[in-house]
Amino acid sequence: MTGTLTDVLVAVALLLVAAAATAAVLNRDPVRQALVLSFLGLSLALLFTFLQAPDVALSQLAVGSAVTPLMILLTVRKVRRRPGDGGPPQGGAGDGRRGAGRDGRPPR
Amino acid sequence: MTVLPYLVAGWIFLVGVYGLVTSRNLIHAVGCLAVAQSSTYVLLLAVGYRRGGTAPVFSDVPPDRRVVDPVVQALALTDIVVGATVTALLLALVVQLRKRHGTVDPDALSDLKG
Amino acid sequence: MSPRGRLGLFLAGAAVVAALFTVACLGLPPFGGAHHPYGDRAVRAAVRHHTSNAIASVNFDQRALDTLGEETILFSAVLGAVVLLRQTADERRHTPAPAAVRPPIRRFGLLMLPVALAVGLYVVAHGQLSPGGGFQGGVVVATALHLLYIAADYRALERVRPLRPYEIGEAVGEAAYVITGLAAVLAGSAFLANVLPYGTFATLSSGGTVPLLNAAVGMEVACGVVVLLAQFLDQAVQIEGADGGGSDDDGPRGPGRRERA
Amino acid sequence: MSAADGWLLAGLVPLLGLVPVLWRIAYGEPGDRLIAQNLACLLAALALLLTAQGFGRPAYVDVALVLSVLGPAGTLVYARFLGVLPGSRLVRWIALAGVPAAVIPLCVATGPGRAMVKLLVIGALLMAGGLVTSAGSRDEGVGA
Repeated sequence: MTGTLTDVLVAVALLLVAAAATAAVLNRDPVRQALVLSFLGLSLALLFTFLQAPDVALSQLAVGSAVTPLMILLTVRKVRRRPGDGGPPQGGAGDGRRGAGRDGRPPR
Repeated sequence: MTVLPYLVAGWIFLVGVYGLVTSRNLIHAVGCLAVAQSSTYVLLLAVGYRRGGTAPVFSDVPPDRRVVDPVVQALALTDIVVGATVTALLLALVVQLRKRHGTVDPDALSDLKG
Repeated sequence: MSPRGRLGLFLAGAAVVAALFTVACLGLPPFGGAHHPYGDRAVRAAVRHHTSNAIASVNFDQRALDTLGEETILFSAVLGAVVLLRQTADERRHTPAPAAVRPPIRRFGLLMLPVALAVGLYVVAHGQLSPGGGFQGGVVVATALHLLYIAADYRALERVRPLRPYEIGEAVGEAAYVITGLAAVLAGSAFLANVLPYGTFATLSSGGTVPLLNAAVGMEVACGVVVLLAQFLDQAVQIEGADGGGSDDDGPRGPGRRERA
Repeated sequence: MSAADGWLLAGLVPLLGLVPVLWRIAYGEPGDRLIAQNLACLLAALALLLTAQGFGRPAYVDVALVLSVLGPAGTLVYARFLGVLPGSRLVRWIALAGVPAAVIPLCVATGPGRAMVKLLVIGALLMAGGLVTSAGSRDEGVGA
């Protein structure tokens, strides 16, 4: 029975990972994508734990749900700071208060 | 269940590449590459799984327990590190591109060249 | 190529890949099967070297040379990011305004900082025993330092994080790995061979050179990720482009930080 | 059904709870996404704790420990970048009720010792993180 239940856990985590990966690709705005990517990292960590790989889960948790999304957010902030990318001109220091989806594309 | 994990790995890879192909923003493309990379972790760990096995970490179980394959786990670990560094380097390149050409749209960039 | 043409090409390629991949998957050993010849041998080797975490044993003992390559990739990627994201001649630093942080969040961040550091160091130190290791713990340590950015603001982070020691720390970590490997050669064995006494199974000092290499990697990763995130934070928060807006009275001084030209 | 199966079944509950959370994170309003991200960390940590007991491996708890540290920190970083930190009753209730509901039985099952201390630390971190990140802020406001 424990084996069957582990299989169920693995299957649910697998479907969650597949759905999160699809959502990460379909969210075209990088800020939103960063949030979905951190969810993907989280669900991968769960899947890896169920596959009896806690070492890999730890490293996926640290990288996938913290470092990678943070780097993406910082890059977005840098890239959107200056006018000229189709977005509205933005003077002054960024205070992080601007909404997502100002990249010349409407938010989905 | 005997092939589901492999197929999910394939799906994640193809979805990631689809995002790369259709992306209009290089930052989004880097994110898609990270997605495509994660398919390799899933595939590696799926190959190494053994039903009824536990992690080959003997801090709290005796060493004669049935365990899963540690070699693929070590490979996946290396994979994740390399994936993270690739992401970092690519994002640095995106910042640099934005400085030089003022855009992060790959199509606009190829127009610049031609 | 037009977007439609590109998509068409992708769909055709993806269909072929999907078909071939599915066929290949059906030919793979079924998921969860019992036949793992390499795994069994690796576990036996790990137990022989008294390393209770077989994954750490594979990484730092059986495949230590590969991990050296991996660490070198990390090292050069951080170096590359530093070069790419350095302040260029036409950019200025500007001082970000101090952020207003609500008191509960400030207290939480300051309280969590030591806890997170301790968790990170714990994960590094027990790498050869329980799940974890130099890489995972190093990233947690590096992330923990950035709790200061949440609790206070970027200037507070900069005050406790002079970059030079971290840059040196990263190089020392990488060098320590190579030196441990060379020490094995001097001891009359092969490069990166496990020459130290293996110790008692499942204690902190077990595993021979595994804890040493693990600590070296932990140091390199922690320092490397701090340096890496610092470059991105610098670019995102402090460095203004030549055509950027921003206040003009700041100039290129930057509060109490050295210039990295 | 053995005790291990019970724990694994219990772990399945927060895991299934992640499905609607994914939907919110992918297609919600910016504030909603932040709440969903916060909620995802909490639910994942609970799933990790319960399944660690189900697999009979106290060592797996380390993953939940790292998550309980990184999760709230991540939420606060996103809040800094998006400029919103909406309050959420759901997160607060899960932190106040769901976490003890999982941690206390786990403590009883493990018995006194180092493993129990670790569980209590994780529980405290999860509750503190959940409370701080779900309190919302009057000045920044939900509508920001």
